Amino acid sequence: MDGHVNIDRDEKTLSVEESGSRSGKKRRRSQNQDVSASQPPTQSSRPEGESARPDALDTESAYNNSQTRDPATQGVVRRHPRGGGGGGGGGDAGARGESEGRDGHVSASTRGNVQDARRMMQPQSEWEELEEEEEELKYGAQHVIKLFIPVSLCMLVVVATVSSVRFYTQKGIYLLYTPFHETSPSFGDRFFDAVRNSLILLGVVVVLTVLLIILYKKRCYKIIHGWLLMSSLLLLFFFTIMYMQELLRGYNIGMDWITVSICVWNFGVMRMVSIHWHGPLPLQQAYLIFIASLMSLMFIKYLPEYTLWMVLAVISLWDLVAVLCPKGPLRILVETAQERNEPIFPALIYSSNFMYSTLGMANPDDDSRSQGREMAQEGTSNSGSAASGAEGTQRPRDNPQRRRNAENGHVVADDAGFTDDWRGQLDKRTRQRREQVNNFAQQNPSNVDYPQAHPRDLTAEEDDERGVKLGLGDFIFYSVLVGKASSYGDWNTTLACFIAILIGLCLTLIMLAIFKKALPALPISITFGLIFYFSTSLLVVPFTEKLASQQVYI
Amino acid sequence: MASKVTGRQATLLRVLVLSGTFFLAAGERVKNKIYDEIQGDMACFKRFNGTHEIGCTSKFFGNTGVLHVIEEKADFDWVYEHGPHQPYVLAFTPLFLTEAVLERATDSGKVSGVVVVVPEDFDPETQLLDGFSGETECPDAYLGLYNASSNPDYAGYCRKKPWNPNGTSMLYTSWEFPIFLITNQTSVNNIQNCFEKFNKPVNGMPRDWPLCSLELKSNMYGTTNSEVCMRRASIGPLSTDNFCDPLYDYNIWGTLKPMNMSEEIPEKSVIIVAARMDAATMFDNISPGANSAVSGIITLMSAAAAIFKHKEEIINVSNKNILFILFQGETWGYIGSSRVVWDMEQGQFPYKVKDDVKDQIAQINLTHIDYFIELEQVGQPEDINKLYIHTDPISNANPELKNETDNLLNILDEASNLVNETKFVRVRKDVPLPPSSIQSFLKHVNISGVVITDHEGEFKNPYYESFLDNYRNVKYEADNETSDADLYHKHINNVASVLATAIYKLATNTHKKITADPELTNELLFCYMKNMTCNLVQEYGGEMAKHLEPKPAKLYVSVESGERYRSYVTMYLMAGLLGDEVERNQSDCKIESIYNMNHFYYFSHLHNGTCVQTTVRMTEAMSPAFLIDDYDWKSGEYSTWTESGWKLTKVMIFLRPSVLEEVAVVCGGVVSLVLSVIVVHFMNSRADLLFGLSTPPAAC
Amino acid sequence: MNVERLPNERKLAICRKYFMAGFALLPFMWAVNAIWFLKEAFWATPYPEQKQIRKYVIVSGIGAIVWLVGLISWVIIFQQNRSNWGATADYLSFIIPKGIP
Amino acid sequence: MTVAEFFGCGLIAFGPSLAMFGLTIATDPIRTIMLVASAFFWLLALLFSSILYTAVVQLQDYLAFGVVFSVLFQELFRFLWFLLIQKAEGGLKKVSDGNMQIVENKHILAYVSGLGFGMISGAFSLVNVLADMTGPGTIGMKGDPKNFFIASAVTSLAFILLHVFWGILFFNALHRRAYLQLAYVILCHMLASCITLMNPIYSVTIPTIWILTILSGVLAFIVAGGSHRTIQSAFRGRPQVLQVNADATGNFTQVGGM
Repeated sequence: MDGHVNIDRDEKTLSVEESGSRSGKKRRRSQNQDVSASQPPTQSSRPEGESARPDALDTESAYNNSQTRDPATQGVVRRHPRGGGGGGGGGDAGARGESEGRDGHVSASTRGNVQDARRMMQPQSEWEELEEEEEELKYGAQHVIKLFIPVSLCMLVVVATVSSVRFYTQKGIYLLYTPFHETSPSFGDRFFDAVRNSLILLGVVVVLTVLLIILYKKRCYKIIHGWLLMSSLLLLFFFTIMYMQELLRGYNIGMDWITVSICVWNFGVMRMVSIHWHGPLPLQQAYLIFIASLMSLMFIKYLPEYTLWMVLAVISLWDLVAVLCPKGPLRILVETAQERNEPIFPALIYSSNFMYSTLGMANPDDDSRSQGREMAQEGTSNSGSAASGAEGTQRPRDNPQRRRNAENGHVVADDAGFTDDWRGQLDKRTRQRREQVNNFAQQNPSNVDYPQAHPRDLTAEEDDERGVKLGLGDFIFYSVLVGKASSYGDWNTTLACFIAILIGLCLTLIMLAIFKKALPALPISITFGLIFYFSTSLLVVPFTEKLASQQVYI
Repeated sequence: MASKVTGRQATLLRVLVLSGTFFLAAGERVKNKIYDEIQGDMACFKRFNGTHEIGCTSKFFGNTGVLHVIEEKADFDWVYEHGPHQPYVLAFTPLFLTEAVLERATDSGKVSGVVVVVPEDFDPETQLLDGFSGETECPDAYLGLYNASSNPDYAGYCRKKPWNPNGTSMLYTSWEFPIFLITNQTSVNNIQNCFEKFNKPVNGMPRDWPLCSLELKSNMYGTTNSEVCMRRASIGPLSTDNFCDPLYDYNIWGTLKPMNMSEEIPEKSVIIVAARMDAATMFDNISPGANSAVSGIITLMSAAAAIFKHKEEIINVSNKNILFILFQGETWGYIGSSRVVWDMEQGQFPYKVKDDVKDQIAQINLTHIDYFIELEQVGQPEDINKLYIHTDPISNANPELKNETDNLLNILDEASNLVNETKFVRVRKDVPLPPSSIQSFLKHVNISGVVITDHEGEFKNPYYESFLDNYRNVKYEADNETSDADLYHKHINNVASVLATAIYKLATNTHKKITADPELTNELLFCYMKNMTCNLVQEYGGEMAKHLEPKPAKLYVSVESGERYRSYVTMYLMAGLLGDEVERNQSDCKIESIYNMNHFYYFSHLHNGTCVQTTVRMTEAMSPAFLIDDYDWKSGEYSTWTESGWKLTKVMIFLRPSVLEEVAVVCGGVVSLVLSVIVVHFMNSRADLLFGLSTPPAAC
Repeated sequence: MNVERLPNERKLAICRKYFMAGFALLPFMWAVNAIWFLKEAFWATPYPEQKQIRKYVIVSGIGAIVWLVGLISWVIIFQQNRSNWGATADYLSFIIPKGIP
Repeated sequence: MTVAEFFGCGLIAFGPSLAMFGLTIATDPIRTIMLVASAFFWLLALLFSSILYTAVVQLQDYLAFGVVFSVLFQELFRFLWFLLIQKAEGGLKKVSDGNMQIVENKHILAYVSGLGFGMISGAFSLVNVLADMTGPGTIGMKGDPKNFFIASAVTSLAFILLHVFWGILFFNALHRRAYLQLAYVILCHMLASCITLMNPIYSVTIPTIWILTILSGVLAFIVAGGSHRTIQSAFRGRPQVLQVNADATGNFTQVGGM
């Protein structure tokens, strides 16, 4: 939907990130010290317990060596040669420097945390892999939360609107794509209508995708950009006005055109600026959430009853297919993007963090891990949802994919996955990277060892360096489900759907981390959501209502 | 029901409401333990004219108030003087539904709403001695013939001797609170019981919270006057909600013989027999108008039917034609009749000339009108066989018109002698006409006409234009279509017979006693007065019959998007009565264009499928005021009545807790939160000490 | 986008752009500008561009406030006089409240 | 308007659990996830019990039947959840970046999942009632007890707390193979739920339930290693510990909340 491409964006962000990567450290340092300081008393106040003690001690040491980088531990040793110019150097250098540092620290600390026992007896390569895995999981938790919050917010907006403003639950006008209005009394017919509607909708989606691909192949950027810009403008101004109108009407508040137009104008332009140019992160996020909820409200309003549910199902199936089948329709698109090595339509993607592209962490000595990671991360981003490790390890030109994916997630009803071609590409890229790193290291040996501060800062750094990203497509369909559930005025159902979706999201991320395999974000969540919606409204609600009304508690 | 957003949205809304109620019903939500729906479809709603607004509205989110049932006058005083729990919602029987009461309620400022409950045993006869009519004392005086500007010398007459002495012009007042009429007995009992149980003061002392309360929701969209709200309705592509719509329905009429465009209609050849189709009340969904309208309608219908039996004779011997017409919206400033006159003046009655239609219906002008016989209220004569004939003093000042009128009167007289059941008595010449459609004609053309009523001076109908003007009022006793017992239908039938006879004479200039069919009359009466799902309607109503409820006809002229099944049914009935069966099957039983002189109607339920050829049709009845561009809303020439739009009207009954209780609960909540925050923070911050983490859990 | 990480000249550029854009009836941009760069303008470690940034921040902040006040007062005035202004008010209205004169 | 009632009862019922969530759970991503997950398990339990309830048509009039089985299902799923955690411990260790608390101190996990169970069950039993409170009216017109809402709120509060305590006891029991404790939890749950069948005789039900709550609370406290001695020491308390956790909290919020 939204999409205004500016090609030079990446360079910009790159330089941005490069110089930006300092200040965060200053912020973080203090806290780190606190943490480290805080650990000993709590830990040491704990005598032996089955697993407690070694961990405790080791965490301590781990912390120590991460703060005061005691050269004895592996992490640091390994960090030294790899510490590519955190300070000076071009954007790449800086970025790489960070990721190096981070990696070093990560390995150090994690090993400290967990692997101590095994570490002794395991050969190097193995615990490389283990570390790898750990690192995958390490930031999972935080990222899951970083997704929980916006998703919940988006749902909140939708649910609040749906249950307060009548307009969005009134039927009557429907989308153009859904010609069958489920008017007939018999369930069968309505169901059939729903099926046909949703298939039509899916068809539209597919056609749009194909059109997009053709346009892109033909290099008619103008048209694409025009199209995307138009749609984004429409979404912004038209839907916003509509939303305002219904809100005002819902509470019978009079309002004059002057005020409205000023507000909408400001709102719209500010959004364009903050998303396509520079704007404060919270604002960006707020806008994205708002847009997503507007979109889902539209779906809730303009899709007939059963069609909506059917569409949810179909879309998530489509998502599944598109991601897992070797010839996903979007694949071609992505490949061409790869070949041309350029960003296409930028984000309609929620980022829990600044849209930096730090350089991939090149680890000269083993392919396997970085490859594995790459896959996992691509997988994540492919699925249009969190790229748990992605931020830290993406090359600048990967940004477009991430965005596009998310953006597909939006327009094309959650994007296809292009795992396989990625697999294809991975080796290439890692190779490239390695080369780069190597000759970079050769070029400026001065960077080999860098000031004291860095490792620690970097450790602090990655916490906010590694942004989480979720395609708005996922936001939208999650919210559609929950919003629709709430539109029947039963909060148990809504709650059940909400939990189910969160769990689905959680599982998606966990599976990503574990299987290291591209997974779409919708299917699990939506399936859970649908299952829980229907089961709750059909089976649970009668039971719980009986309980509640008779004040029986279980 | 009347005045929803649009037809489509209206149904949509109904669906919504239904689903809503379904969800209320589904499962046992605590909601159902708190609230009870009370019948809320008979709300007093707002109407507007060029200058004023009338009726009632609630606030946007409804008006709530503590219920207080008024049993005797003293209760009012209690509420106004002692009642501490304001605002109140007063509930009383129509006994107290008087302007004085409502005004006092308004002035007291303690009343947020009124529900008028009609218990089963409520009998207006004995309890409402001094009748009750929402109308003014001089209905439609302003838009009538005798308004101060045109005919000052007769304008004053009604002031002196009001036609409608019971008229408390309540219908034409704007009230600050919603008023609901509640006839559903379960609802009535609900209110009564809830009051007894919770609110009823014990020897003068008010009860304590929680108190039984009502929420009245009937928010009207329009305000100020027709001009304002029509303008607002027209503004902006975004404003989808209708602030108000002009009153709108269709005049239903047919002629004895079809008038083909090709053959010239002679001057003064059309005898118009008219009655008015609509009645009004303060409340939505109820407007029986048993005497105000139905008596006239039925008389006209059965007379028409009777005449039509002699169609051939008449056509053969004379060039006269007879136009039977039911005017819509007469209550609201003669909308129907003034529209017909306007169309005739514009030379577009019934339609503008279309060039490419063959067998096109001819235009009728004012000059074609010969006589004009109008039936107003004919249902309640003092003694059963005496009706009164009113004539217009002004037009009859003109001598040859006077002659014609006298001729007409004589003919009517002879006819009544011939039938010899009902006497027709002429009212004094200098008495102006009572409220009647002919006035719209006389405003523009001098025709000789009479108005037949059951009253000489003031109305015999004590409940003119009120919800009490029902079959009880006119003492129509029949419990089914065929019961021969009651006298009322006989009376109506006699009037019809006299009318028919007179018309026959007028048309053919030969005397012949024509008697209307009493069964038919009775059936018609039964349909309109008691049950709109009667056999006749089932037979003729076609699709429309499905939508009608087993209730008396709702005769309120609604708006364009409103419900008008009764109009269609009436047209079909007229078509059945004024039409000849033709040998056509359903597929070819239809017209090429509505401009044809003949229409075809197919009655699938009438002895398994009948095609009828007739001249009966509908023409739009909307005040010309809305067609004339830049019409001056203030000039009282045409009716400017519009009806406000609204979404749904509903009444809920429930208990209201005391504010003290609520505050206590909130405090409890806050305390619980704060306390727990403190405790949790303490435990959390000192967890290691509190849970002596010195001892690993697994070990203990 | 995190300002703190931008090189100073970019900060200044962005701040100026925001400020300029604000003149296109975009008080919201001014508000954002003011809040966004507030820290930069006043509490950040001094650097040459800071003076200008501060200037822009202050001005746009004031501008935003003025706009806000103006808008609010206009809305109040309009609500007060809607019924008196008759047709004009109706034509000005984006939403005409139902059942209110 | 009884929005007042809505907020009042809402806070009464959920105030404590909100406090717990805000102060102890929200600060740590893993705990939050665990909370949601356990809530999900409770949902599953409820789902199964209501499937059973709907399936056995002829017994639908006897709520007791449904109640008993749903209690059993809940405890079953609590057990399954426990097993799952055991399995996932390795993963947890990895995920629980840096602070090993959650892995070492089994009680935390127990507490979190208990709270998860409690919150969701509380929500399910009260949220619709709360929603219905927001109208202008209050209950009692049709002969229902006037303090229906308060009673509901208080009882669900009790149940939320009970679930927390049960969670702790249950997990601990499994760790220590202390089957008596296990039995206590199940019986206590059964008892509490069955008592509520006596509603609306609040004079009986509410005190009983609260007695049970306090009892379980004390037990849980003891099991978690608390005693009057520890309480005293806690009150004497070492300040810096507090400060430490505060910082930790701050840190987590930095990490967890974006």
